Amino acid sequence: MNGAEYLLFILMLSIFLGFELINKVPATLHTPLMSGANAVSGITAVGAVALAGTGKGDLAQWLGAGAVALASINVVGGYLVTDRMLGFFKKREN
Amino acid sequence: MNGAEYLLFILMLSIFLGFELINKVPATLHTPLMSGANAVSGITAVGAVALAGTGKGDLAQWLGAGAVALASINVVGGYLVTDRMLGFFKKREN
Amino acid sequence: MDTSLVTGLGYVVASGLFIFGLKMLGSPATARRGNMVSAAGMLVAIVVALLDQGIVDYTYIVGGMVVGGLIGAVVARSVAMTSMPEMVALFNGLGGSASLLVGWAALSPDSATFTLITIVLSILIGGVTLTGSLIAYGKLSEKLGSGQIVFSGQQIVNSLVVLGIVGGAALFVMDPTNTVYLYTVIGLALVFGIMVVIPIGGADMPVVISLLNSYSGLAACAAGFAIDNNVLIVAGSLVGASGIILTQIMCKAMNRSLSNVLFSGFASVSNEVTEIEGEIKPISADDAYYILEAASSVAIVPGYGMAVAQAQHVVKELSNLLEANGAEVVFGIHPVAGRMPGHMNVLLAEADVPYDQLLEMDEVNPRMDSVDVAIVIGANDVVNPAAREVESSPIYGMPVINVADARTVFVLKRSMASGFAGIENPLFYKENTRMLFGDAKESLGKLVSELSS
Amino acid sequence: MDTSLVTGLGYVVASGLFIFGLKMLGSPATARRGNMVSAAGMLVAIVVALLDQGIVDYTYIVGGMVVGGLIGAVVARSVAMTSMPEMVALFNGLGGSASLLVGWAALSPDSATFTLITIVLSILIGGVTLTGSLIAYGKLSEKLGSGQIVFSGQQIVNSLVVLGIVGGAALFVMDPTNTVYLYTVIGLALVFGIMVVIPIGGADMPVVISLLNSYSGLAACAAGFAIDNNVLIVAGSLVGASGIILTQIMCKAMNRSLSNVLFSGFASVSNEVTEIEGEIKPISADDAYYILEAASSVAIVPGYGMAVAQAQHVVKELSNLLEANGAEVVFGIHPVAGRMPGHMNVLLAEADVPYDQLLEMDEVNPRMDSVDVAIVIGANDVVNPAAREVESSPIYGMPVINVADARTVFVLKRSMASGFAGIENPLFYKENTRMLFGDAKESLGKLVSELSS
Ligand SMILES: NC(=O)c1ccc[n+]([C@@H]2O[C@H](COP(=O)([O-])OP(=O)(O)OC[C@H]3O[C@@H](n4cnc5c(N)ncnc54)[C@H](OP(=O)(O)O)[C@@H]3O)[C@@H](O)[C@H]2O)c1
Ligand SMILES: NC(=O)c1ccc[n+]([C@@H]2O[C@H](COP(=O)([O-])OP(=O)(O)OC[C@H]3O[C@@H](n4cnc5c(N)ncnc54)[C@H](OP(=O)(O)O)[C@@H]3O)[C@@H](O)[C@H]2O)c1
Repeated sequence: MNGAEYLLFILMLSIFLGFELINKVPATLHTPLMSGANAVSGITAVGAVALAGTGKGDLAQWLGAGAVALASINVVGGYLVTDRMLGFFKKREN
Repeated sequence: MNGAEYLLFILMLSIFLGFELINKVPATLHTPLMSGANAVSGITAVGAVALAGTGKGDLAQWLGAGAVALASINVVGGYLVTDRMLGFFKKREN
Repeated sequence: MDTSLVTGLGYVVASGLFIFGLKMLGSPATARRGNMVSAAGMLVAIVVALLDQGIVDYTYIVGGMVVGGLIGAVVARSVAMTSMPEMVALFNGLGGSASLLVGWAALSPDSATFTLITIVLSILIGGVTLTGSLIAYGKLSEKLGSGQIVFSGQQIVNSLVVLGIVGGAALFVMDPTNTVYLYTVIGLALVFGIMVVIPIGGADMPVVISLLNSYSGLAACAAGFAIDNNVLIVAGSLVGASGIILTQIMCKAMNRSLSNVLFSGFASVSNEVTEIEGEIKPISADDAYYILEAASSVAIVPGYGMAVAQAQHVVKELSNLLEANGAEVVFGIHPVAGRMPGHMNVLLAEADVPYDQLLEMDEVNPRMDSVDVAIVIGANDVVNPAAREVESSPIYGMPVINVADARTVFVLKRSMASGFAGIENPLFYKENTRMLFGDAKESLGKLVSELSS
Repeated sequence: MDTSLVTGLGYVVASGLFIFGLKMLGSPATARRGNMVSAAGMLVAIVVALLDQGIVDYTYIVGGMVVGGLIGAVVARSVAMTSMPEMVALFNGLGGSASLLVGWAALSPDSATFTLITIVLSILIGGVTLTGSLIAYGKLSEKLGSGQIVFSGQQIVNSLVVLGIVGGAALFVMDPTNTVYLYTVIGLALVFGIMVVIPIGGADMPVVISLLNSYSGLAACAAGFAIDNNVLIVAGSLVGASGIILTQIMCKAMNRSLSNVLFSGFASVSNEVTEIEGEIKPISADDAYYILEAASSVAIVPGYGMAVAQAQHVVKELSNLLEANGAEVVFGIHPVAGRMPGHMNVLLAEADVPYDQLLEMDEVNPRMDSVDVAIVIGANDVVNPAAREVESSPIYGMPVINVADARTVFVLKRSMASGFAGIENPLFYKENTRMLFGDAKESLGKLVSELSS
């Protein structure tokens, strides 16, 4: 087997898993879910890092650096704001 | 990345997925779940087929053929008996 | 142990952390730790990526991270909870643009066809997500008009854009060295994102955002295929699934199909005349106070108006005073009350309402008939009994909170204006309904001062 | 499109079908179709494997399939529902042996170390699963004595076997061409499977089977790593997860830890004397009939004795007659009633009891106090109130069905003998309990003939 099929496998499994897990998130937490998902989508930073570090100084590297910056906003901002929101949720103390 | 890591990914995702899905099977269906899982474990037939078909007539081929036979018992027997059991489960007709 | 195995293991761990984090989001008690687990996964993934042997120059990387990280931190610290919808829209657009850039940067003259296809996909999806989210942001933050922008020939323009995208993408895959094709695809993707979102009304933006959120996940997946990276695929799929599920939930709760949201509006059906019997009975804060004082069971049902009036803190005060007065107080939260899913929960949580007091629609409805007073605060559509009673109503069939089952209903709003769906609300004319007109925060303030004196 | 891509896609589809099938097992209404979907996945996987270009000779394959398939079909058609536990045990052993053979056959002198490790794992796990399951089969089907076989020095022998396995495996990985190491590992794995299961009592076999079921999944996973095949990994993980979850459920429902099941038994704690107050009140079928006739709400709680007596069909007859007589009849099923999880459900479903009449413990307990007559049929431990009342009882804390809350309880069993856990049951001495002694099928037969005359 070559790489593409492994990737398809991983895609299929993650999609199934995503649906199972997200269907369990209660309505109360849908806003944090949305901003948390946003933070996770900053994973493109991982791809961008390799492209921004080639040291060639060419267009690809500049594009990569831009992607790193944009994805970092997403990651840092997304996790922080989600944390801030979730920090509000408290159980009634008895 | 080489093959082994893809396989680890697939392993991790399937284990998570398996837990999510099986936790949802109601107690009523635990016996069919057990025999159905048994049938699925006959998947080794897939591995055995390639080994039994090398045409070399050597030990490996005989072992493969034995594995095909054993796994086939599992597959055919497992799915049939599960089907028989599940066939019993009926909703009350009103 | 070769480095590639370490990289691989690191990515497996990171993906596992994302999955675990998501699992922990399943309950308010573990959600915050879940978010941290997910963040830890991101950290692992990025550290592993930084250790990649192919990297020779860290200046661009560090520069990008510092700039982006600072902006993100500042925005996250300062944004008001009531502006969450537009913030999510904006961040979403950034995620899309990052995928666009990664796809673009991953392009090399000797890429295989399969890789080229995934590159085009990540550029396309990323581009549409970028401009679509920016328009959504503009409409939500009211920087752009929130109306639907429709012009004649729109369909034709859109068809041409789609044709151009398909053609450009095909040519690009066949000849990736010709940058004209590439720029055409990028440009048209950006235009398409705008075209798709402008005809949709401002109030439908949450659905759009959620859909675009799902797209940004798919763009990350496509980028993962392009650069052969599993962790992008796993994380992207999780985001994709999340967006799709939230979109479905919203559509279901509004009793509309996704295509209805995207391609039309309520406009076409809202101008019918409904005969409503009964009369409007306004009430003063004074009189409302006497009734509330005697109530032993109160249900508070907030809606978009509570967010507009920023009334969440005074609502919490009211609930405290009622509880001190011996009443049992619960909050009934409709899944699409407000302007994004879960909007009300975040606002009330911010005002220190414990989450076990926030009941979902299905929990609060069965006990509504034992409630003495239901207080509707700036909610309209989500408590509209027409959804249950008037078969010809455009929202007929939409699940609502049945406040009319309570002994008395107070409705706090400024006027008789209709809500987001633009339809009349027979609730206001019911025998047991009293209208407490005025800004929600002010009206509540009066009740609070009467109760606490 | 190269063939390897087709193979890959085929395996993706097959895995998707397994997952979907498992998802559909989540509800009795879709479970049967789910099993077919899963079987379709197996078909796809096998067809894809058969199309593999490396295959030059189909005779061995076809031969193996025909022989195995026929045996499987005959067994599946003829096995009685009451013998399901032993059949699952037997099939499980076969699955293990198939993994053992695949691992062995996959061995080639030039295998990489990683591959060798996975080969050893699949041989080891497969071997232990094989003999362990066979012993479990023997104990369950009473072909072997079902007692615990313990001898002095057992620990020492076991330790030596484990040492031998670890050493043999290490030597084998270092020098795979030396068949002595290989045969040592195979032999010791088979011995170890026996040694592990013989000291466990016959009645604990369901836990053992479920654990071994999980192992057979892990063996398939290991084989998947050995021959680099994703579909084995996915399917194996699903099986592994299923076995582990069922094991956990059983242990929890028995209020015992897994290590307690595997390494000790109830024996050590069961010989304490409990003071039980009250006296035994036997009842005749005649008198029981009069009470039943007047009952308007009946709960039937079956246990292992119903399986032994093969009484499921006459139970169904009784329930029909009671319903015809105007009573409401429900079945209360404890998760570990009988000798495998879900055992009672299958037997009652076979006797045409609709599944919506089969209530789980948590559903039936809250309504037990409005039940006129609870009929306990060959159940003992799962209705033992000592689990709630007697803190010193070994089953204290185990969730049970609270039949004593019903107005009257009939207990149908042959004697005052204790159940599987070997402890006294205070239920039999309660004020509202009546013992209807005799074989369950016969006692029920008498009730049925009285009710129908
Ligand atoms: N949450 C989501 O995810 C989502 C997504 C898409 C669509 N939607 C839609 O949004 C709507 C949400 O329903 P909803 O009941 O929350 O809101 P709504 O139906 O839009 O009604 C909000 C009400 O609040 C009142 N209001 C506004 N400002 C106020 C203030 N300062 N003080 C007091 N009242 C004020 C308005 O009446 P006055 O002007 O008279 O004060 C208005 O009738 C639904 O139709 C839903 O389908 C929601
Ligand atoms: N289901 C599982 O997955 C599983 C797994 C592991 C362990 N277990 C254990 O198995 C036990 C199951 O409990 P249970 O209540 O179902 O069974 P039980 O406690 O084993 O009791 C069965 C009773 O049935 C009676 N009986 C046997 N043959 C009979 C016949 N022909 N007619 C009438 N009565 C008959 C026996 O009493 P007489 O001899 O007096 O007739 C016995 O007391 C639990 O202790 C559980 O922990 C179950």
